[in-house]
Amino acid sequence: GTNRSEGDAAGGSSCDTSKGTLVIGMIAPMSGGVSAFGLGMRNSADLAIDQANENCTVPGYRLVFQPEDDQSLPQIAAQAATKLASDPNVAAVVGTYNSSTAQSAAPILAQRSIVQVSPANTGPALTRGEKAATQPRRPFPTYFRVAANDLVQGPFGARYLVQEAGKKKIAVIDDGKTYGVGLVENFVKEAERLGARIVAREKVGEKDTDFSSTIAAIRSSRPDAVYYGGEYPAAGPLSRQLAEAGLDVPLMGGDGIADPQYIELGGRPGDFATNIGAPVESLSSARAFVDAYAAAGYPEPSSAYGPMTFDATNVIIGALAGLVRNSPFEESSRQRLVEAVQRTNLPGASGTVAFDEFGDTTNKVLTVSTVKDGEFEPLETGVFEQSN
Amino acid sequence: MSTLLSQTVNGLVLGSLIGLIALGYTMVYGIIQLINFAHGEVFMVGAYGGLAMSTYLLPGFVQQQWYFALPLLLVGGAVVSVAVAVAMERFAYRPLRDAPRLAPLITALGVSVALQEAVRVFYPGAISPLPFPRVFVEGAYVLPIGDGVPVRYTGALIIVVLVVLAVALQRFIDHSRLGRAMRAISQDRDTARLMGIDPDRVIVATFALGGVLAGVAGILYGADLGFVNIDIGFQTGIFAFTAAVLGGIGNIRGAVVGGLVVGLVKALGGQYLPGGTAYDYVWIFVVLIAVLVFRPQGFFGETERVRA
Amino acid sequence: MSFLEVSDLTVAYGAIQAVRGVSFVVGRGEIVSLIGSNGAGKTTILRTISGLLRPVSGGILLDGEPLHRLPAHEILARGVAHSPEGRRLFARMTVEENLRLGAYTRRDEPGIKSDLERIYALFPVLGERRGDKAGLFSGGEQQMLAIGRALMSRPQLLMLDEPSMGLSPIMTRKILETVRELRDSGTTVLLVEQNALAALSLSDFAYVIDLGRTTLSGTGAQLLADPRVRAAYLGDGVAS
Amino acid sequence: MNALRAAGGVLTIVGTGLPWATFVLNGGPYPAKATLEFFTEPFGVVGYRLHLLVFGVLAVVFALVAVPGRDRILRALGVGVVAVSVVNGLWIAVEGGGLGAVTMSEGDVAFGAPVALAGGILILAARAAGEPVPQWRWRLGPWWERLVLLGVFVLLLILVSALLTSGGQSGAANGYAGAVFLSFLAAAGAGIGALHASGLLSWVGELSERHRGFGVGVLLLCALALPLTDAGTEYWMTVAANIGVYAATAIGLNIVVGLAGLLDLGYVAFLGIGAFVAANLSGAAASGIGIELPFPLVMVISAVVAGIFGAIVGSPTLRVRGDYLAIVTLAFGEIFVRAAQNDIGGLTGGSNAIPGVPPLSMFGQGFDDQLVVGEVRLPPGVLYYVLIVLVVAGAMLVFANLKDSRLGRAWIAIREDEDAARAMGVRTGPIKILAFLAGAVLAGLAGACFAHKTATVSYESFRFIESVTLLAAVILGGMGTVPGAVLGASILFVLPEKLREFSDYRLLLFGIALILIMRFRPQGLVSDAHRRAELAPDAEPATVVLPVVTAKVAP
Amino acid sequence: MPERPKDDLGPPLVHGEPILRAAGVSMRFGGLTALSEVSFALARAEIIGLIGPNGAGKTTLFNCLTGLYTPTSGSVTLRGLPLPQDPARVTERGVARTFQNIRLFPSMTAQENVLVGRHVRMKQGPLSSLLHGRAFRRSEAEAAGRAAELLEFVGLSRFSEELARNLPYGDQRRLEIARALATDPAVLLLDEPTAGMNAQETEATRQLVFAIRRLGISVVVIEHDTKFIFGLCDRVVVLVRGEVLVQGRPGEVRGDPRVVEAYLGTPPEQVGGGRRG
Ligand SMILES: Nc1ncnc2c1ncn2[C@@H]1O[C@H](COP(=O)(O)OP(=O)(O)OP(=O)(O)O)[C@@H](O)[C@H]1O
Ligand SMILES: Nc1ncnc2c1ncn2[C@@H]1O[C@H](COP(=O)(O)OP(=O)(O)OP(=O)(O)O)[C@@H](O)[C@H]1O
Ligand SMILES: CC(C)C[C@H](N)C(=O)O
Ligand SMILES: [Mg+2]
Ligand SMILES: [Mg+2]
Repeated sequence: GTNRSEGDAAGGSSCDTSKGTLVIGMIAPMSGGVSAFGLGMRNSADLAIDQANENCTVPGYRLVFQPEDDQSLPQIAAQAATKLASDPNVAAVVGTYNSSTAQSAAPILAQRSIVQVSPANTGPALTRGEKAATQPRRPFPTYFRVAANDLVQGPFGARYLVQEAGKKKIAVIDDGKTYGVGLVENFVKEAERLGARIVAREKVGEKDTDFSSTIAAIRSSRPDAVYYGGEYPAAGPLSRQLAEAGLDVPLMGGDGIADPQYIELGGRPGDFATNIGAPVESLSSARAFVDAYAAAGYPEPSSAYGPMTFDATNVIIGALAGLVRNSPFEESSRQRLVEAVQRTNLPGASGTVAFDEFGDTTNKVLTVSTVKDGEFEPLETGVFEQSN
Repeated sequence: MSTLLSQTVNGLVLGSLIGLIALGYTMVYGIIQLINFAHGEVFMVGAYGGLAMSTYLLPGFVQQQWYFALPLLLVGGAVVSVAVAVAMERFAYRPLRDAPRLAPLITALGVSVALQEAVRVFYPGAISPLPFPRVFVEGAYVLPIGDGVPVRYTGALIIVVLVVLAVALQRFIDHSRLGRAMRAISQDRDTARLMGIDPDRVIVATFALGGVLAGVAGILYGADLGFVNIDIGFQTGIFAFTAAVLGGIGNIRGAVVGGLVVGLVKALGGQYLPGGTAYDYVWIFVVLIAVLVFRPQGFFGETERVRA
Repeated sequence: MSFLEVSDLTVAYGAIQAVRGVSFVVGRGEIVSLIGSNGAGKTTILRTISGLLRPVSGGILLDGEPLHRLPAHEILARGVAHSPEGRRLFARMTVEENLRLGAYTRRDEPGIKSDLERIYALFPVLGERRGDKAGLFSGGEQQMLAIGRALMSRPQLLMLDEPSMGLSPIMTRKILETVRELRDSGTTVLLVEQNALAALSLSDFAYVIDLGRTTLSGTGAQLLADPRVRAAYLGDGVAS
Repeated sequence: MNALRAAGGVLTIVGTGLPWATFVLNGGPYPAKATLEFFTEPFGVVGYRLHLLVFGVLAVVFALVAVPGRDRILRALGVGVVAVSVVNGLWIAVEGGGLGAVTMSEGDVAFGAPVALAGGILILAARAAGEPVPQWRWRLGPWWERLVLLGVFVLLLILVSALLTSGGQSGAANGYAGAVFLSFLAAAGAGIGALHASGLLSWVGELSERHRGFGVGVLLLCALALPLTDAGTEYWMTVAANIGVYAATAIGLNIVVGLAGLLDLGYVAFLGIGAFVAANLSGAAASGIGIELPFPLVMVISAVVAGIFGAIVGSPTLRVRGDYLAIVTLAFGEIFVRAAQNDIGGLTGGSNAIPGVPPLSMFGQGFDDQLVVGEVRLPPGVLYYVLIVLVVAGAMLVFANLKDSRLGRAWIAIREDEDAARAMGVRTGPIKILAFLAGAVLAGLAGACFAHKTATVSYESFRFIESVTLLAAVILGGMGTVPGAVLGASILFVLPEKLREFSDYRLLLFGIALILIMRFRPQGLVSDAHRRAELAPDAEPATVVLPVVTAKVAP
Repeated sequence: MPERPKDDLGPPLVHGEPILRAAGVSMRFGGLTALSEVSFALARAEIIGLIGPNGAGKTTLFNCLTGLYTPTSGSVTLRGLPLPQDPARVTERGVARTFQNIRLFPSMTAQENVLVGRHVRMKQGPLSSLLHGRAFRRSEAEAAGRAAELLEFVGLSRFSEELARNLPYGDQRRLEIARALATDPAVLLLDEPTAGMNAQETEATRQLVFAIRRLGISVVVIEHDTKFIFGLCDRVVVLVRGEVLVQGRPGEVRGDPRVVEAYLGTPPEQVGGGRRG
């Protein structure tokens, strides 16, 4: 560079960016305790956007990524959402991580017709309103998610554990957070319907690390499996401590524990996890993501929600690409972008992404994996059908 | 019966760990009347110090043998904790010696946040929990009572270490010259200076001692649970603070007893009190409030009115 | 050659100047008193000599060596002991622990032991109750302990700040007698007292401090005879 | 001595004329034309360079002309120059990949930063012994004085607005917002410092004391006028409304901690209680009660319920004192979080929180919608802002009135010496509980606003760290002072917003900021006349050292 | 200080019913008996001196008379009614005190300290404190007026806006007295009011106590300055080891050999002199 020229430094790409820049925002926790997920999400979205810029996916525009930290706090998320919403260049938002933060961000974005695609929220109410199971009603027309909600994943796990693995006396534990509690609730319903007995229900503190008293509490009921609603940072140690306390039964959890770190932290061979989408090995798109992520050299791992964040971002990019082919992007295009996203049909890293009338993913493909030889090995992939 | 016993064992182990940390709270409080919220972070940093040592320094064969690895890591963790505790005293608290009473409290909270975030940002991989090497005999001995009462070897080690260190500390404070200087400073800093005591040195020594205990606790914690996380300090720290107050803040015996009570209430309360494990924290704090209402100075706090 | 030499000492608390250019000297082996009304700055002077306060300006020489840049704990090591205003004992420690703290900088255990015995002989009540917490003692006993503690460092210069405050007449007398005995055995004493009559009759030399300045000086006897002193500090001319 | 300072000023001026960066940074040219050279564009001096230029010129002037308070003024200016040069220099160096960016690289030179920094250091290095802050005794006619006040407050409004918007809204399009803001903050801080050193600030303070009613009214008007400035965007209205919520809560806490001296580490629970009550009475689908009441009534109910809990939490103060009380309040805070997380009584939504609290609406105007008054289009959310400004104003009034009454004096007396207060006939028990009650009522009111503004009420918003931040706001602002809590809350909640760019490091910076602020201003930014003396170098040790139990010895 | 009496006429003895009466008051701390069977009565406008060796139990007796301690046995009655056990209520009933080691509110101004003393006599509810209505302003004005009077009375008017901690020691003691007087007491208990004062200041304090008595207030004074006590009091009570050794007029007490032995000893003038000069 030189100190005399004050010209534009937009470098690198040979794409036509004459129409300007479009911003894709993100709201996720990037500092504090769960930042591992937030940072993985940030990198994955960044990757998708870089790829789009390189491939000139959105003709005439340069895409810019704007991640905003929400510290997992609803009021901070609302602030971040407002900040993004008041910028006319913001086309869409990826996020959030927590359902509770989504609850405060979604209304603000909805008011400005800004599309929001979450890779991680699983709270059913976000797409189906408060009476999600009985009288679903979509609260936010702009809200979509690529993660399967708890109404899907919990029961899916229950079916495998009860019917395939033949466990009949199950202890359930959750971490008291939105995801864990919701997952366990729906797991329990389905498991009981299938004839299993829930012999103990316990909670662990969000920041607990020594679970021995929880384990002692369920030990006397002699369960033959433990279902855990929560994330791997607690689930790994929990699994190990179960064994150490002489309760050597398998632990099962949702996508929150389907991470290699789970095994590092104490997950035992024979533990199960459900995961959204087909296994990475069976999906070339998934492998492509993993490779591209590794090649990009981000300092943090992509985390459990990396592939879905990547997909969520690509949903937006794809819809934008279609939209700006005909007319330039203006604030008024936002409504049409919502419609475009609704029509998405994208072969993504987590499977085919499309949305139902509530904004939920139609991808009900789930996989059960088990820990074997130090990694998760897919056991069974299936499509979940609601059974009422 | 075996459940009751197992929960008691669990409570004692957890309580001993809390007690080790509570000792640091109590010593610092005793000497400068500061609730050093960052002390939990000193514990956390100790654990990461040990982890760094085993990851980057110790050759593999050393780690195989616990009787090599454990002492080395204990020393390593203690050194890191002491360094952090001393630096904290020197740069954050010392300039505030004569400031209004609440200022250092805010500083302590700032140090706590900053340390935790510093580890998260600068320690490779610390954004998620990291596995910690098992540097002591793994597994548990199962007492043949009823269904069996598992006692982790590391858990037993923690209890033993607490007892040994607490007794040693009490003797040190009661009988050594430095211990006497510590007590003198805690009562009247200016007059202590008139006795020829250098408060700076003694206060640093207090922080360092607290650091040793926290570092040891950090390593034992890692060895016991097999992983470390950046927020362990905060959570355990709050419990330790509770324990210190419960026992009578400023009092060594109190910290130990308080720690054990907190551990036992969590384990037994989660089992037998209404609400189960969902409310175990609540029970700890309810017990705390109840104890303080009936004994406002904690179990062993000093009651005597000091005459002027 | 004077033992302690304070020259042009100015000390301030924030914006308040408590001592404004005080000078005085104390000869070796003498009892020298500072008297003056409340807030005159006497306590401030003692606290500055012992290093608890930093002077704004002026100098303090002990045996020709400057003291005023040293921290308190090093000043003690130079042989200056201070029994502070209000006694300031370590209330939650025993008598013996308090005395041992007085000897904190010393490492000669046999010497410390024999000095303890010396103090106990001087104040038998301390010996009888050596295991009791100091905080529960009565005012007079506390005062003895405070003096004993100051003596434990084997000071060359002993500074006593209002040793008689709050003491019964009997106790006051006993303590002042002890001061004289100390002087006779070679210790230099700098005494601050409100009981001017007692202080002046005991002193070899005395200074009157007023509003942070030295206003009068002379031998104890001279000052006792001075009408200004008699009017202001001895309660002469007021009915009793 | 003064020659040195003048030289420093000159160096600073020279620095502003030199180029600052050898690079054009990746995100485009650094703002305020960091690469400008004086000879090519003499009037292009804007932004941080303008600030430096002004400081430099002033430094030269004050080095040559003796004015009262000169040493202190120069010190403030020096600090300002150093801070501004360091912020910008460091930023360019870090972004530009090293020291080369601010010195020499590939034949290009850019010595602006080092030269200005040297200037600043020179100004500071020549610091003479401190002198007292001069006191101005000017009296103008009462109307002139009011006019001056009006002018000062309008300037304040402009400054606040400029601070908020400085650097523009950070984001993808504007990579330098954080740095520009920090630089502006440093300049503004130094400017205020210099004004303070000149004694003018205290003079204005006296003016506002003399015309108290007028001053307060104008201040309120200025606060209400903020939406009309550049800061009148939806985003800043949201941030400001959130700040307002915390400010009102902090004022409540200030009663408990600042006046009565009762350390409360679980105070945010009262905000939470108010918010949960309001959420339950808002008609939100997820609420456990499901009735909808008019908002004014909801505010009253929230306040009352929070007040009742305040009295309950305060009741252990009858027996527990000092730091022991701190842990009791911490315990109550934790119990609240845990109970809310477990959906106690079906009232808190548990881990699902209570989402979908509807926005307020009055007279057909939704608080979330854009407000159009005649020609003026006000940003959405402005009504929340107005509501909260009024709530904060009300809280300030409550605080000030209580402080200036028999009750307030009793609180302060308890803070100073509880035993003596009792011996003077103050019934400390009920009065301490009253402090908790009053504080909790204010927090409950704020909570009702919070519920509607944030739309989701989750236990996660009311954790220990929030209590800590509130306490920090009170202490940082200045304990026991009316504007202190508001100022403290503003700083602690605006700073993280303006520093969003450093998202990874945000909490780290927050922690470090707390440490630094306490290091340099342990008595808080606004110091209470009463407590000023507490910093005397030889302050006596704290009175409550041991748990002194009122010796009611059992018979 | 208004109307300083020039006279030191023989003190009036008990007029009428005692206002404060201690009957058989004992106080034990664990194994230590600080007071045993202490009885005395205080008449209206009487000044009683309380002397005795260090640790005799004088301050403890004050604490029992102000509700700070509840006596282990025995009773204290104020105007014939039993004393409440809460210091605040005792003050409301008309007993005020000062402390042996000054207990002012250090960060409040002199005036505010006195206003706190006024607390019990002010009739502002929390609501009126909040609203600052007309009644509130009236009561504030009344209290401010009273505070100004009292500061004037003890001679501290010029320090009215000064923080208590910045006052010279002797003035702090006087401020404590003003604060106690603000509670409109019938009985004032002074614990070593002249400790640390020189002769001149002590004399001023003596005159102040006389002036207080002229307001109809009864006073009990603890002091080790015997000249002060014997020149001030109507009656002197000598406490030794928690028991009343002697009580009577100053002249009688001063001459009592038991008192000389236990407390007074030989006169101070006989302490030996200096060597220089
Ligand atoms: N910590 C302090 N802060 C501010 N001012 C102080 C402090 N200590 C003392 N002063 C002031 O300094 C002056 C001198 O006080 P000092 O205590 O030295 O007097 P003194 O001669 O010892 O009086 P006394 O006979 O009452 O003990 C007084 O005006 C006093 O108010
Ligand atoms: N709260 C307490 N706990 C235990 N002992 C106490 C307590 N208060 C006082 N004492 C003891 O009671 C005795 C009487 O103390 P008190 O303070 O009444 O003496 P005093 O007559 O006021 O003496 P002085 O003249 O020194 O002030 C002392 O021996 C003291 O140690
Ligand atoms: C953990 C994640 C899978 C889900 C997220 N916590 C939520 O609230 O929905
Ligand atoms: Mg003095
Ligand atoms: Mg006494």
